[in-house]
Amino acid sequence: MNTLSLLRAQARQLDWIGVILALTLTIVIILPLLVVATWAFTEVWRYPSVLPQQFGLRFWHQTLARADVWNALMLSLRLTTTVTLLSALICLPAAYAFARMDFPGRNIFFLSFLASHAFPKFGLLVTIAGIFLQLHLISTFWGVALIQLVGTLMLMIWIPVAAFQNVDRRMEEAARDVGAGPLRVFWSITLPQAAPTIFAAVLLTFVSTFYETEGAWLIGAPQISTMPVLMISFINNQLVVQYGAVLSVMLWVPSFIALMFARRVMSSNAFAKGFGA
Amino acid sequence: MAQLTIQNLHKSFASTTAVDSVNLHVEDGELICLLGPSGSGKSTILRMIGGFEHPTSGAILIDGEDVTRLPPERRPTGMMFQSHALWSHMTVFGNIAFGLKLRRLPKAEIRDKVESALELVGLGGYGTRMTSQLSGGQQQRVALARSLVLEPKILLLDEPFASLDQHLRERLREEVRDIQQRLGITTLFVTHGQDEALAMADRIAVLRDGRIEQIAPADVIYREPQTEFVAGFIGTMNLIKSEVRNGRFHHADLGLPMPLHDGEATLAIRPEDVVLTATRNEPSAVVTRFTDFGSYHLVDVQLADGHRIKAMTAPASRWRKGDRVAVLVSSYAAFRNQHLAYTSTDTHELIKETEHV
Amino acid sequence: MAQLTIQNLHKSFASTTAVDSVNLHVEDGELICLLGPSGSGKSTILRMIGGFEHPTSGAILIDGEDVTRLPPERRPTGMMFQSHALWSHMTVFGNIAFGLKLRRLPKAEIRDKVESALELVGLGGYGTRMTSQLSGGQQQRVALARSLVLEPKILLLDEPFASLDQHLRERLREEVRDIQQRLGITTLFVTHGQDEALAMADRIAVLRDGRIEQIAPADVIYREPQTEFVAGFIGTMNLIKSEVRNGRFHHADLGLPMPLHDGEATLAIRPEDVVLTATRNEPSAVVTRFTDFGSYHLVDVQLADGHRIKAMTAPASRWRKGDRVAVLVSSYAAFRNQHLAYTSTDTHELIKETEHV
Amino acid sequence: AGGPVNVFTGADANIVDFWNNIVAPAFAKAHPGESIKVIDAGDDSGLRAIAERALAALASKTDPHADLFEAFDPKLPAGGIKAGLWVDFKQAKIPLYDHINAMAFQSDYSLPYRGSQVLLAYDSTKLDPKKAPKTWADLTAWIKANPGQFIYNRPDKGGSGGNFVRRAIHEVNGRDPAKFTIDNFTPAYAEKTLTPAWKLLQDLAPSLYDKGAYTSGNTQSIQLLAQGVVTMVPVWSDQILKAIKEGVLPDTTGLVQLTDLALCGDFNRMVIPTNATNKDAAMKLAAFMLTDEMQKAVITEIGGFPAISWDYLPKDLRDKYADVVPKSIPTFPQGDWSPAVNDGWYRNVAPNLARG
Amino acid sequence: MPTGRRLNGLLLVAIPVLLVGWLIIYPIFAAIITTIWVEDGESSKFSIASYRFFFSDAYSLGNLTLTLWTTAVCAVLLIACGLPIALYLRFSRSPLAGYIQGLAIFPMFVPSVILSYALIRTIGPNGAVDILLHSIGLPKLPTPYLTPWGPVIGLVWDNLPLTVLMLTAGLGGISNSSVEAARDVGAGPLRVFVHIILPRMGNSLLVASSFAVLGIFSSFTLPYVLGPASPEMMGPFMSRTFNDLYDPLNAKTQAVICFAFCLVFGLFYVYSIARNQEKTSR
Ligand SMILES: Nc1ncnc2c1ncn2[C@@H]1O[C@H](COP(=O)(O)OP(=O)(O)OP(=O)(O)O)[C@@H](O)[C@H]1O
Ligand SMILES: Nc1ncnc2c1ncn2[C@@H]1O[C@H](COP(=O)(O)OP(=O)(O)OP(=O)(O)O)[C@@H](O)[C@H]1O
Ligand SMILES: [Mg+2]
Ligand SMILES: [Mg+2]
Repeated sequence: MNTLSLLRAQARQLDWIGVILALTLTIVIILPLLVVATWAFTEVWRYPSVLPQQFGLRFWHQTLARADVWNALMLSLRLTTTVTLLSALICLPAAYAFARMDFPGRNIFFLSFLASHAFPKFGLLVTIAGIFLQLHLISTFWGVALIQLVGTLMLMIWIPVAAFQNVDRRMEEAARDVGAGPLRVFWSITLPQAAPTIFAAVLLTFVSTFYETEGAWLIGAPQISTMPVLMISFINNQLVVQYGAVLSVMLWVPSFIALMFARRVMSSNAFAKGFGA
Repeated sequence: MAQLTIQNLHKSFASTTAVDSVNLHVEDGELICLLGPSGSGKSTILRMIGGFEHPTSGAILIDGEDVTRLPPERRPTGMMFQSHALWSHMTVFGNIAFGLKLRRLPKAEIRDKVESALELVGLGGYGTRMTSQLSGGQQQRVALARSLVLEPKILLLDEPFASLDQHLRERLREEVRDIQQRLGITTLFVTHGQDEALAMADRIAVLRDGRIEQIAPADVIYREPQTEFVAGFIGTMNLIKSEVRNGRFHHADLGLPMPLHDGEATLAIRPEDVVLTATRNEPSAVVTRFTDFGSYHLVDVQLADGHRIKAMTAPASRWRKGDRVAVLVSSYAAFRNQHLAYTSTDTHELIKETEHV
Repeated sequence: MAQLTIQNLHKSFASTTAVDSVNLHVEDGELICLLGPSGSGKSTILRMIGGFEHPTSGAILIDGEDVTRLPPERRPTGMMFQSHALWSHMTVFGNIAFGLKLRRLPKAEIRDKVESALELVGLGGYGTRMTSQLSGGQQQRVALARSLVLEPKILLLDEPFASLDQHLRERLREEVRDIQQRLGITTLFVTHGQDEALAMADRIAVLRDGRIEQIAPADVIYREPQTEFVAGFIGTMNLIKSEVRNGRFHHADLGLPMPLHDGEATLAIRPEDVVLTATRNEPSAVVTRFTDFGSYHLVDVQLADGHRIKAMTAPASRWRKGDRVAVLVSSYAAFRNQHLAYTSTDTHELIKETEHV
Repeated sequence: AGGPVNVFTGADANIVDFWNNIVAPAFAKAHPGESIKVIDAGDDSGLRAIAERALAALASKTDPHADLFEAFDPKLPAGGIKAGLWVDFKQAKIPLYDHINAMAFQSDYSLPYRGSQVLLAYDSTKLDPKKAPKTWADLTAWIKANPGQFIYNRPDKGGSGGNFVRRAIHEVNGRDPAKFTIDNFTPAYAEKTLTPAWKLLQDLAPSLYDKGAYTSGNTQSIQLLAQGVVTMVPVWSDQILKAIKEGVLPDTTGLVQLTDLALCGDFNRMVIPTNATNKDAAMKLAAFMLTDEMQKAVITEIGGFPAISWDYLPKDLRDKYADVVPKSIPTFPQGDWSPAVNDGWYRNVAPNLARG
Repeated sequence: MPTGRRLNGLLLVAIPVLLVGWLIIYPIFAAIITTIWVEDGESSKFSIASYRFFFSDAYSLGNLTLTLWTTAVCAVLLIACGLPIALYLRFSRSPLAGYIQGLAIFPMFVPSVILSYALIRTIGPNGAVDILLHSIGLPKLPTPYLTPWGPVIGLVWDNLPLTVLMLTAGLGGISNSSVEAARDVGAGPLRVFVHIILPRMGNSLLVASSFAVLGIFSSFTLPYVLGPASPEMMGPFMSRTFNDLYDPLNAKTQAVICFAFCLVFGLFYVYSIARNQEKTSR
């Protein structure tokens, strides 16, 4: 009886905040999503009806029937995975260097990544296009990959730097001591220790690359057409929101699975990390 | 299996000099204990040998080769850190196995080695735990196992047993000593347990403010401390400041013979060299405290001049606070200018002192 | 200034039971030492009292009031953590002053208190350092100062002196003891130093696998251990398993009288109760190891039947490996089913044993 | 021929479908060996990026990967014309070039091929079709009488609001579209002609939805109408018809055109980069769009307005669609006028919020 | 050795640095130069007229002010919403945490175009909120659609995942024991937060707000669709100047000015990282 009441007390205490947060978020986040989801299955929905006047799958048929949707989806996934991996490969060591090493120009270089997010693309288009044309990268997979890669640099460097700085140096020293070279220490100790943050960075990179359209369009058109580029053309100035809604909802399912997976990795790690040290 | 030579090592941090011209030569398979007060630079010396701090000046040689500028992973040293520095994202097994994996040992061999290391430190079956699920002492033992399992040429242990109970500590120090001797691992060992130092070390280096005060085998350090600091630091020592007059220490209760020319001097007597006998004389020394340590008793005695000294007595003895005692000394030494100036001949005959000169 | 009562406390982690139905009552101003092997649940008990772990079941009462569900900041407890848990973004001063600032003391008073706390732990002038610039022992002292400066009603110290040298440790334990007694702070104290426990504690609680084996004043624990575990754990104890036959312990060298009915029994003898004398008889006990601990010597003796026991001898004695000795016992006890079954009368007369029955 | 002609369009799905389903097969049939690939750029800024790219390609003499823009303003990117980026159709001797409706031209570098008009769409459950305003005066009176029931979108995006604004400009300048031509722009003239229009629109603002809010595009306007938030909005004819057909708007949606002077319409004009890899094919395609076959398709398939003057169109067609498609629609020149009108509106009309 | 290490550092950062330098920094400089070396007929000459125009034009300044206001409000709201969520996620062991984290991160998967439509349908006039209110007989709420609060709501919604992710990750570096020690000396949750958690989150807060600020400053879709026609945020303003007014000079000038503001903000993070590094590298 004692145990039970304790458990209940604990549950009550924890939930107060949790329940409030969960409710607020449910309303704030779910409501717009729900509206989108409903639209995806709606043919007619007019004010002031709470429910659509007419449900239907017409827009699903129309969307899914298009061959380019599936091609674009596969292409996008391939592209995004490539870019994310490449970005991790070149950025994480660089982030480590920024966090832990001293070299000439460090701060300036570090700041320079800001430029990729802070300057509007339109000012750069001509120059970038010029560079890519010369290299015959226009309208090729690797051209798009390259431009998107540049777009991920800031995320993949700025965020991990904070993570690396939080890693306890003594753990790295201990690994050096048992014979691990700097690279191995990075891979086996520093990276896993910084994992929750890095994971967040990778997730953000993946998603933002997936939904990136400007670079993909500028460099990719006409041969390389990614999912969001296709989507934009479905959605922009389109009378019917349903196409966009359908495409969104289509992407939510994999996103949601990825998210649940992410949550596992992140929380368990953060949990373990928070304990000792 | 390696000789370690430290030449003129010096390390300054922004605000402090942590290590100050340390010279040390450690022979193949020798075990040296670094003893010294908190903050005297012990960890810093180990960290420099391991390669984690860069000396401000000086050199470190292993088997005659200068390693001062080598990175840690290229030095044949294995270190156990004072802060344990366990990898919190790995299991206990993973922590111990990491170094072995780097050496590309076959899986089965790694498992065997890790398991026997865990058995050694009394953590058999804890392999799958995360390090955060261990108690403080268990973490320390994992750190110890991690440094031992690689059988490095030079082992650096920074307070390896600080959070262990006496029995475990005794068992482990014997185990470590065994391994160290069997494999001939040259070892530097930081400890605050003097027992540990006395029991394990081939030689003890006593540090003070970043300098080595004396380096010698345990019994020499205990019985022939070269400086007042060493005398006072190792074991318990009654130190009484006064002066020598006419070949005698000038003191009301302890006017012992001291063949030095006149001048200030410090008398040093071990508690076990103090013998108490009951007396009724007045004024006399008085027992002010009696502590039972099981295997012996420690008696605090206030001399007639107000000085307090400690005496060690057999478990059978029973003193009570306020008892009047006569103080006899069986052996003593004298220091002048911090350095040893005189030692009484090591006789077992009691040198009887009158309570009044 | 507060009584602490622990009722039926129990704590399980996923994989282990760390604390198992512990009952304890600590009086106003009492100092209790928790002693026990690594992993026996000492830290977990302190953490539950401090409010950092929720007991799986059981209650914690302070001055009769149930605090089991109170958050740490509303308990009148002050804890020093085994891991120090210093705040790395604050200076030494900031760490110690933080609790005082929360209490909105005037600035000048805070400074005075912090400074005297720093003086107390021998770190005067270290106030402006960052905690990462301290040695291990210095960090520990800051943690100690931080918990003392608030003068909590109940003080919980988790191995406060583990990384300190013996002298500092002795000085600090006296200081802590003084403060504790002057202010009447009820204190729970985890240590692995038995000396510490024996010297400081009003009572000692010996823990084993999350249970209290015995709780009693120091000398009782040492001289009248109620269980074989306590006997073996506190101090050094020679334990020899055999059986009682006709009122005698059945053993080649140590066939001591034992008025118990027949059956298995364990003989327990303290090293200081073993007296060695030289002999030429054969077969006899042989000295296998001789260790000089300065104030006493420890002699390992192998009995004729292969058993090894330890004997403590005076510093004047000199045994060598291989010496043949006769073994005499001045006092002993016997355990049966882990519990005390018999104690020899506490005489100082030696019970002489023939080497052969 | 090389590859397919890469046609970039930023238009709506109905136009994309038109190109894919009607134009492409017809073109392939008329010109065996040629083909079309339609690439949907989503919106104007998408086209804009490709045009920039083409300009860069021109500079570096590389392949722009673009052959024809379905509708684009050759003034973009800045300096494009000077650099010789766009094909000069006037020089190109396109067959039927001289049959094009004179009002449709804005530049020598673009080729009009279809037009559409702007109408007023309203909720006939709230406004009796018989009372629907037929003149500008009626309209403004109605707006003021029904505050919050009218909204038009910002003139720079989507155009239906922009043409409403241009109708206001016509209104204050004697309802004479001829007063504005592509060449007669001067800042002073603009100042003189536009300022009264700003006054007029400012005057309307407090009676608009939310006391002077403006939607960001045609679609948003239609959505507000669909949600019953407002009663009337200006819309593109083809778009509104499609919306009604798709059920976005109920059948009760009414349409009305002003009779004193219609709301402005506009033409879509193709451009071709001079450095296009398939320039020859693209030119063929451009010419093909002016053929009877295609002009007829513009009318029948997308409810558009032909670029070729009615006079040159087959008579049967003319007769058949006489009721649906007006004989002419007023237009407003682009060129330098566009920035002047758009920015002027942003600076003068938009900020005057009466909202508290 | 030090030179070797410095070279190593340079080597490690070389690829990304060269990439931005080549594909971002160089084009930016090219763009900046066109704003101060203005073409004037055949020749070009140095002129800062476009900057002078921007800073003397009330309309432009109004847009800049609105952008700064929106950015500030959004950043504050984001931290205010993100921190409690992150704190809850870090310290709670309740099963609700998974649900909450999932929700908080989900907006990441909703592109802003879709979001702006969804928001019009939700909080817009006669949107879902109005529908729900209407159906239970309550009056409609004034809608933020086409007011400055429209973009604020949209931007906060859109940037919440990033903020929560960054803050949660930052909180992961704070050990339980340091929190416990603070509670032990009597600090309640609020004090623990202010004195123990906040000072250690400097970097995470900065990086989270840096990204939020950058994203918001240059955002286009949400302010364009949800915001008022005037004043406009810099995103729509620049794009309008560029696309509709055929005025690349002024558009690029606006871009450079935005860039300068972002740069100032980024400097805080860079400074904090540099300082941190000095502290840990002894
Ligand atoms: N978070 C945890 N998860 C699982 N098991 C734990 C956890 N913390 C402690 N334990 C286990 O509980 C037992 C008691 O731990 P506790 O820390 O109380 O030991 P202790 O007596 O303080 O030991 P030490 O002297 O080594 O510090 C140990 O076996 C330990 O492994
Ligand atoms: N990173 C640092 N910055 C500044 N001073 C330091 C640093 N590390 C150590 N020190 C100082 O150097 C001196 C020696 O430190 P060291 O860690 O070697 O001591 P130690 O002998 O190991 O002490 P302990 O027994 O307490 O662990 C101390 O006074 C310490 O405060
Ligand atoms: Mg140390
Ligand atoms: Mg513990």
